[in-house]
Amino acid sequence: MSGPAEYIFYAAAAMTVGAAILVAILPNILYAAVALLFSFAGVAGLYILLSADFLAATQILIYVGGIIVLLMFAVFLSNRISDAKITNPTHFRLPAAAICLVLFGVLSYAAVSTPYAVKKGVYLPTTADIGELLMTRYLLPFEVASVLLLAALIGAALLSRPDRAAPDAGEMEEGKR
Amino acid sequence: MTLDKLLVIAAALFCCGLYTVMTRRNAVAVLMGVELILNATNINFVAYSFFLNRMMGGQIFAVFVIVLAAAEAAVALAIFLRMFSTTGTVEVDAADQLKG
Amino acid sequence: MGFIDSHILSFMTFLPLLGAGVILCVPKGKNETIKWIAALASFLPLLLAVRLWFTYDRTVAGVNVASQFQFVEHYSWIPSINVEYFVGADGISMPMLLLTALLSFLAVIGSWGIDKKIRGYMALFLLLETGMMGTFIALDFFLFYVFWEVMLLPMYFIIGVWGGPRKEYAAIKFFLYTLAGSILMLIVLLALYFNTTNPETGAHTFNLLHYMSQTTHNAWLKGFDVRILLFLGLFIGFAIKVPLFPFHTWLPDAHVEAPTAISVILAGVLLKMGTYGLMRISFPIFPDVTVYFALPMAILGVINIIYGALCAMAQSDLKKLVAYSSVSHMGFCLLGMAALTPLGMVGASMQMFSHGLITAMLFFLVGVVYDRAHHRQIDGFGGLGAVVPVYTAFIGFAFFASLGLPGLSGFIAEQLVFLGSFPVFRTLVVVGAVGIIFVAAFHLWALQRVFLGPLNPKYATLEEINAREIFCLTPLAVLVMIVGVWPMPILNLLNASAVRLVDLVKAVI
Amino acid sequence: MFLGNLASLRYFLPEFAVTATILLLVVLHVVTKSPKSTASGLLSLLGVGAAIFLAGVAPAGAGRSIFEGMAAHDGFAVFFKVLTALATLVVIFMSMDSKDLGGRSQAEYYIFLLSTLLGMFLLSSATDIVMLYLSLELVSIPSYLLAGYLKGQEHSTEAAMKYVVFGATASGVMIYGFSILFGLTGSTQIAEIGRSLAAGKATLPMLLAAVMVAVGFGYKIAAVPFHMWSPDVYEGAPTPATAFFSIGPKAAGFAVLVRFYYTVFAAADPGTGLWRLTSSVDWPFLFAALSALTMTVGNLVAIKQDNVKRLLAYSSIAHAGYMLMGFVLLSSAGIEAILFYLVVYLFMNLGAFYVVVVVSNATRGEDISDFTGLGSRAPFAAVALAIFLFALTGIPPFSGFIGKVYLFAEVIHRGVYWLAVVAALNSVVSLYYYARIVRAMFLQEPTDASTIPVPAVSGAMLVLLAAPTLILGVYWEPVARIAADSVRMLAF
Amino acid sequence: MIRYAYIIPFLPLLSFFINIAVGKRLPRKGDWLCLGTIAIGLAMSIGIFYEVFQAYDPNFRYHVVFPWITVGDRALFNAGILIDNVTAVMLLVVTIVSTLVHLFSIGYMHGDPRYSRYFAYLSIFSFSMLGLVLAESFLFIYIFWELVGLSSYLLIGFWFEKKSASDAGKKAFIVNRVGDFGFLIGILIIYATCGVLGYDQVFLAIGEGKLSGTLLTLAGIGVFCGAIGKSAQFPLHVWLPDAMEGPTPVSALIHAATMVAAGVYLVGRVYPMFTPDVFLFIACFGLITLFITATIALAQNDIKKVLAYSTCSQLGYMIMGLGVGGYTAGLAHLSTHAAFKACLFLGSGSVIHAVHSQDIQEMGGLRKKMPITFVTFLIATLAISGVPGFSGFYSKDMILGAALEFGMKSANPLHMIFFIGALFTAGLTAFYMFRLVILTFFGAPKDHHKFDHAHESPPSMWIPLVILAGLSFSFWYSGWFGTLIRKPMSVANLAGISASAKVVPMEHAAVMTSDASHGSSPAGAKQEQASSHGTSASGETSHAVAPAAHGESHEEASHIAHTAHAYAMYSSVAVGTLGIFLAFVVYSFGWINPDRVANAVKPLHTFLKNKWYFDELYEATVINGSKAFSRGLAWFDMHVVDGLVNLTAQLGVFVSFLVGKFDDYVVDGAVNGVASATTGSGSVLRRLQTGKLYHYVFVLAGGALIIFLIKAF
Repeated sequence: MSGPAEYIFYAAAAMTVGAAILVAILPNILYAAVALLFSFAGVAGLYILLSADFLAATQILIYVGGIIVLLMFAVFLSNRISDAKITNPTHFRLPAAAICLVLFGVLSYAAVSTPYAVKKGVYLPTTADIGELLMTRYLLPFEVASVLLLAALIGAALLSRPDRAAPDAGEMEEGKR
Repeated sequence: MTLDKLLVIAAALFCCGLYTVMTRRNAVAVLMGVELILNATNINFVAYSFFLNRMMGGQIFAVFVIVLAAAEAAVALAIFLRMFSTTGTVEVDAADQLKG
Repeated sequence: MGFIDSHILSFMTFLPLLGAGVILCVPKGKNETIKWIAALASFLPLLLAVRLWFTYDRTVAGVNVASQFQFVEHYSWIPSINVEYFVGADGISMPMLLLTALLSFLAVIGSWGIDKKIRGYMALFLLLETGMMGTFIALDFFLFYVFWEVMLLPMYFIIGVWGGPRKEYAAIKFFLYTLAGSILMLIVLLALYFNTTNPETGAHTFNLLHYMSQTTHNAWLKGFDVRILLFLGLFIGFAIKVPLFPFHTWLPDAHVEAPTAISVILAGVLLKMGTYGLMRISFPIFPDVTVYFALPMAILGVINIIYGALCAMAQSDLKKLVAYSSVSHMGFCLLGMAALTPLGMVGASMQMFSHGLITAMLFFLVGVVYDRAHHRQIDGFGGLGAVVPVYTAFIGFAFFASLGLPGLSGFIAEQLVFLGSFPVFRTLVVVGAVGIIFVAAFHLWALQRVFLGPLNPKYATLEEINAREIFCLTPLAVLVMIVGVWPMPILNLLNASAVRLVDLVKAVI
Repeated sequence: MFLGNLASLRYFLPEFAVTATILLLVVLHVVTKSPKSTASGLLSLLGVGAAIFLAGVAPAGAGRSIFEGMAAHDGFAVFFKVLTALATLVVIFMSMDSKDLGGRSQAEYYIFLLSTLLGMFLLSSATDIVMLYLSLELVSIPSYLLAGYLKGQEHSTEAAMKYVVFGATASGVMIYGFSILFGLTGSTQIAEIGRSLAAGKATLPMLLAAVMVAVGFGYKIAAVPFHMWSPDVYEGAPTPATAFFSIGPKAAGFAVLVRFYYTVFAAADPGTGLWRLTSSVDWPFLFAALSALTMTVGNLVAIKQDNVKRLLAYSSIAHAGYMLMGFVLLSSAGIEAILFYLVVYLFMNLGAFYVVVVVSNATRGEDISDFTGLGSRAPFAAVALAIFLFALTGIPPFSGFIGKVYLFAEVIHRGVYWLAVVAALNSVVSLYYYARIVRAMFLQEPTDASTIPVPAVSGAMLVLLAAPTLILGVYWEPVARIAADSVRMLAF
Repeated sequence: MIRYAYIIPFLPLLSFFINIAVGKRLPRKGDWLCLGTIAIGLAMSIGIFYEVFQAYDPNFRYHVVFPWITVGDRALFNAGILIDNVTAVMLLVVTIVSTLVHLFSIGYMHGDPRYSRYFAYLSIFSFSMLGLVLAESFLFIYIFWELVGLSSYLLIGFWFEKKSASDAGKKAFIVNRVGDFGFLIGILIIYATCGVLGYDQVFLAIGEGKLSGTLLTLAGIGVFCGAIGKSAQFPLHVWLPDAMEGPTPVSALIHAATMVAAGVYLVGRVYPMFTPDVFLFIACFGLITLFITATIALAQNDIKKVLAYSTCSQLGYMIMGLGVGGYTAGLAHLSTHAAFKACLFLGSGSVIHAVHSQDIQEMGGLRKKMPITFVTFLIATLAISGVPGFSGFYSKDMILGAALEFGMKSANPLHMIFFIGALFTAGLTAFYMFRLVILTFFGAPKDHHKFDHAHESPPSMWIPLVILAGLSFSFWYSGWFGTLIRKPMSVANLAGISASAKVVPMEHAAVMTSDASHGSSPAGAKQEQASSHGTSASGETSHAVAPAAHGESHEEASHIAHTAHAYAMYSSVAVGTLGIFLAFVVYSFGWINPDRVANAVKPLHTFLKNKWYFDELYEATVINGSKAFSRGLAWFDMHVVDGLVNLTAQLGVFVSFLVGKFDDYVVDGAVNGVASATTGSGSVLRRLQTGKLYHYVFVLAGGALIIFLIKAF
């Protein structure tokens, strides 16, 4: 493909990676969250370019609509408004960076050096197929996912519920010391 | 737009995610890193399924990854909040009572 | 009786275990009952041992011929890996069995005075006896290994719980040392298993007797360097138990800390396991390597003799002195075995037996004085001979037996070893014979510092040895004397097997 | 060749039993008010019991691929289902005894436990990377919650936090590896992937995938260097949960490890009971190194621990190292050894933890110092613990020894002597720290002589756990046979 | 009677056990039991000797064996008894002295707290000694050798509350062990080469050449080492004087008459196996001993010490006598010495008993107080000084003769030293013995207090004295002795030559005749025929053998021998009388003041007084040396040996981790070393577990990456 789509691709790619890098390095955690949002959006764009319409939609809905919001909430809840410093200086950079760079080198080298049996990608809506697959071939995972979500739900609820066991827990702490 | 370009993008995303996980102090930020990693994986899957003549398995996998990412995020954030309410912080290096 | 006869070895082995079980069921506070049960549970094997003595056919050799073993029991145990319950007795194990039965019983009697947690003590002790018996009767390597290891736990606990001031250190040191050794043995065991085949079934086998015929070995196992490695693996395992020179450092600690009865068992039986293992396993399976290493082993033996004697001379703790004397005496065993002559081999087995008796006496006696004076510092006593003549007589007897006085068993063993090994290693034996001077020296020196000379007023009212202790000592003393004067009964037990063993090893050269 | 969804249901009864119990627990949680009620515990006991029964009776036959190839129903899977279910059963008893969990609402706890169990069921039978990933997460996510279950306690929360981040990262890396595999083969069926990999030549990405997947599995079985989470989590989590982690997920992890690698990166030589590498990626050596590293690090660090839970955590790392030895040999005997070891490990390890629960109930602590003089304070428990510890050390006549023998035997049989020697030295080292506890219990005098009560149930459970530990040390033929059968059907 | 000889040793053994067990409860504490058993023994020995004397056959032997130890399928060691003339004589000597000492002890030890124990010990000694005499193989003589050592240990240390006593016992045993070590080596060599240990079998084997050359010499020297130890020869003579700490009867029995003579007996027993070199060796040691100890005896003031050193000296005579070829001479001196030395010791015992002192400076004039003791003591002294008519003269003279003959026959003039030394020492002997007598019995009492208490001993004590004194006359021995006790032919020289020659009693009428030929004894005529009988018995064959022995003809040999013995006789008589005269001059008439002499040669005197500083020498070198060595080894054991294992552990850690941290642990024990090393590495490792999450993730990522890179490249 060529022409505008190509540019769109580069734009999306740039947005994705650039935003991701910002997430990694921005000191202020709120900005990081926003950057993450852009990165996800970029990914969604890539999905569209890859004719994964359903996925793109899911990406927008769940990530942008759900997870980011969650993260925001978390940021606010986990930082007392009293102390305004939401900035989050990072540390332990150099070794981490080193590892990540090497890793990046390895991964991309592997990516470009490998001769994949590349076919011409065709643009067709995938939603129907996905739905059909989820009901037939991937039924079991689908069901299992439901159980998983149930457990996660209960867990989240349990943890965020103000615990009745706080006092005796505290006393337990005493007992430990 | 070719497969290897996409793979490189995914790799970049993956590494950013990993870097975030390793360098961030704030647990929430660390979680962001994890999300980045998952997205990198998804890009891989989608790209493969597009270029390797519409293998749907990849997209299915991506769907599940997104779902699980959501679940994981929910649980993780709940845990972070719990941590905040007990220790008053979500700094990961504040939580180092367990060691040795 | 028929049933018992057909399973006599199993009975000897597992009756103590049964006794331990019963003891655990005895209600609280019935210490006397416990003691009596223990005594019974260790006395029955002694009776059976006596029966063995009378029914054992001294004309056949055993060693590597399954049909010549006696009181054999042979059942499949774990078919999937061909582990068998295969036990039997021959001339190599017979004396050890008798010794174990006797010493165990006496040790129980000797432990009568213990009050602390008597239940656990007796139970563990009986478990220990099971382990020892089993080790001596096992003809299946796996079985042997299991019994071998079973001995560790009770030993660890008894030393650790009922031991002296540094008991914890001594216990764990003993445990780690021996475990390290036996793990090596385990590797060798498995290597043997996978590289030998049972001639009948063609499957892999743990049967020791099969290992002894080279035909069952595969090509890999026939390689000489491989055999050397495997031999060394086994040898270190056994050397730690003996204990041979570089690996002996656990012994003094363990002995000094262990309660009296356990020192008796430790020195009387456990040390013999090492040499027994060499005779039963290493030598017959790797005759070629044995011949190859004969000289180094003899050197080690001589080092043990001299080194142990000199260390003993330097000790200030009576028990440590006795412990080091064991190191010295076990050197004779190795020297005799390494000579690979019938005389030497017989001498080695003889030394195992007689040292068992003598050292048992010694430790009992040291225990006696420790119970009364609550210390063992040689220089802390003096002139006891005037206060406790009977005790002095006993310990004098034991000391002279230990320094190889003619007419007592130790002399026979030492002379056999010397006579058997001198033709092979002349210079070495001459060096080793210097040992008899040092041995005499440190024994008499200790004897004098403790019992002779002016009386140390602190012990003017020392209590004389009591009836129970005499009861423990007398059988040993009598045996020592009988064997020393007329050794043939014991020698007849050994003869056939020892000669066969030597022939077996010599056959390769 | 693949059974359809409906036809597969009849091979899925244990999973159903567990799922049903979960749902019932939810209901129960809604209806019952008092958190102290043991109803939920009993209910889950019932469910797991049923699951074990169903799994046990279900004829594994030659093994078949069910749910359109998502999962396998074969002896191997059944074995692990029974094993993990057994572990869960014991853990439930433990949880009902443990005072840690007292005063908290029980239902959620059991829900998490059972969902983990379900996850382990699926993990041990999954044959599709999608399924594999899902079930792995199904094992992980409830585990995070179990670890963080003691809400009030910093340790518990910290453990959960570390666990979740570490686990998420690890699984992220793993699925990245999956994606590469998918890219190379275009399939999500591991059998399919294996076949087409065997055809292809792309070594580098394959290696990459192998390593990245290893990260995910290694994290599950806590193999060095992916083990860092486990000591902290084990220490912070409530003791029953720790016990559970130390055997359940580990076992499932081994199941998936074996199934995945032996299917994807190796192919069975029919008849010989051996596998051969299908590519130039020599992962067995890689894992052999990991195994040596794992057991050594685990043992060495364990020496220095004073907290018994943490000590047992490191010891379980070491044991994972031992079991990995069986994994690298590419022989059915090796796998058999792993299975056998898992069985004995189940009993001795859970037993040890059970005593820890009993003691910490009374002493409110899990340090070795809290075990001082246990021999006189609670002789029964002390003796039991001694048995378990020596079994863990691998001393006859306890089952642990036999387990080790099987592993060593196969290692030596395959001629990997260096590994055998490393393992041998390690088990000597391990004696040292296990003996530290024993020493505290028997060789040292108690600081306070008050006797520690052992509830009847705990006592019974201890007996039930100690009995196999002793019996399997003396007669283990049946278990050996079961293990052998379970292996024989693996390759489908 | 001889068929029951094996009973003799077991009688005392029996009484030993009984006395040890129930001695205290027996009437008279069981002394009668021991005395009775040994007395029966004496009776039987007399019977045996009678039978032997009846036979009057130089080659008489009675030899029974039965297998003792069987290894494999062949009997290796026999037990049994061998009785020939020497044995018979020894039996007699031992039992006589032993019986008398028992008798004496009843009075001497009266009222001792451990009375019965004492008699038990005497019995065990008698048992061992008789066993030693009757033994028929190297193994058994070695066994009883050790046993007499034991009983000597017990008896010397009998009053063990005295530190000096227990020390002396220990010293005696250990010094003897040193000798036995050599003995053992000798036996080992013999067994290794011949494969047998019975005397006859061994000689046979040597004759067949199984053992010859240097090895044979070594074996001989080894066996002789045993004799050195037991018979208190230089350099192992140091234990004997200390042994005087024991009760005096014991000194008489063990350390004068019998046990110490066992060495001589041993040499006589195994005579045939010695090579000429060994003979020379033996002779030298004998000479050195007899001279040194005699000189020491000069300067002693303790009555028993003097006697002890004289014993050493006399033993030296015997050994030298055997060494120079005077077989008969040596054994004869053994027998005679047994009698008169026992008499001397018992006499000194009765003196000590009377005076409660051992210092001759405090005695004097006792002859009036205790006449019997005095007379007997004097007789014995005359005997030892070699005055004609007394037994000492007879035997010592043969030795001197043999020495001179040896010197004259041998090419090497230096060999005359044996004769000269011995002769000179004979003079010394006479001198110091009479010094003793004079200071004790003559002159005026020096310590009146002691003198007044002194009194004659009870009959149980003086009867033995009288008997022994009676036995100190030469007529008991002369004649038959020389006939019956004949030098056996040395198979050693023949080793290799045809075994047929060995039936022949070697060489020799020569020595035979010479032994008997000085007609100083009433039974001179008997010897003449005895000698001729001996000659004719071996006349022609001796020609055949002579060259093998030494290259000169029979007549020449006998001539030299004759002259030699004539000279020896005159000179010895002369020297003896000179010595006695000097003694009187110095100590009785006081013409010369001994103290002035002593001062004149002060260094020499102190040197002698301190016994040539032998004890100090050994103390400084051997004993401290070995103690220090053992201490050193103990240290070595504690530090180095453990350290080695430790080091390996260190290496193990080194390859695995950061060894630098663990050097602190290097020092102590192996297991501690390994343990501390491992635990150390553990503590290092656990520092990696920082508790910081990002470190964990870092390790994860890094680990994965490293693994990958390793495999990739």
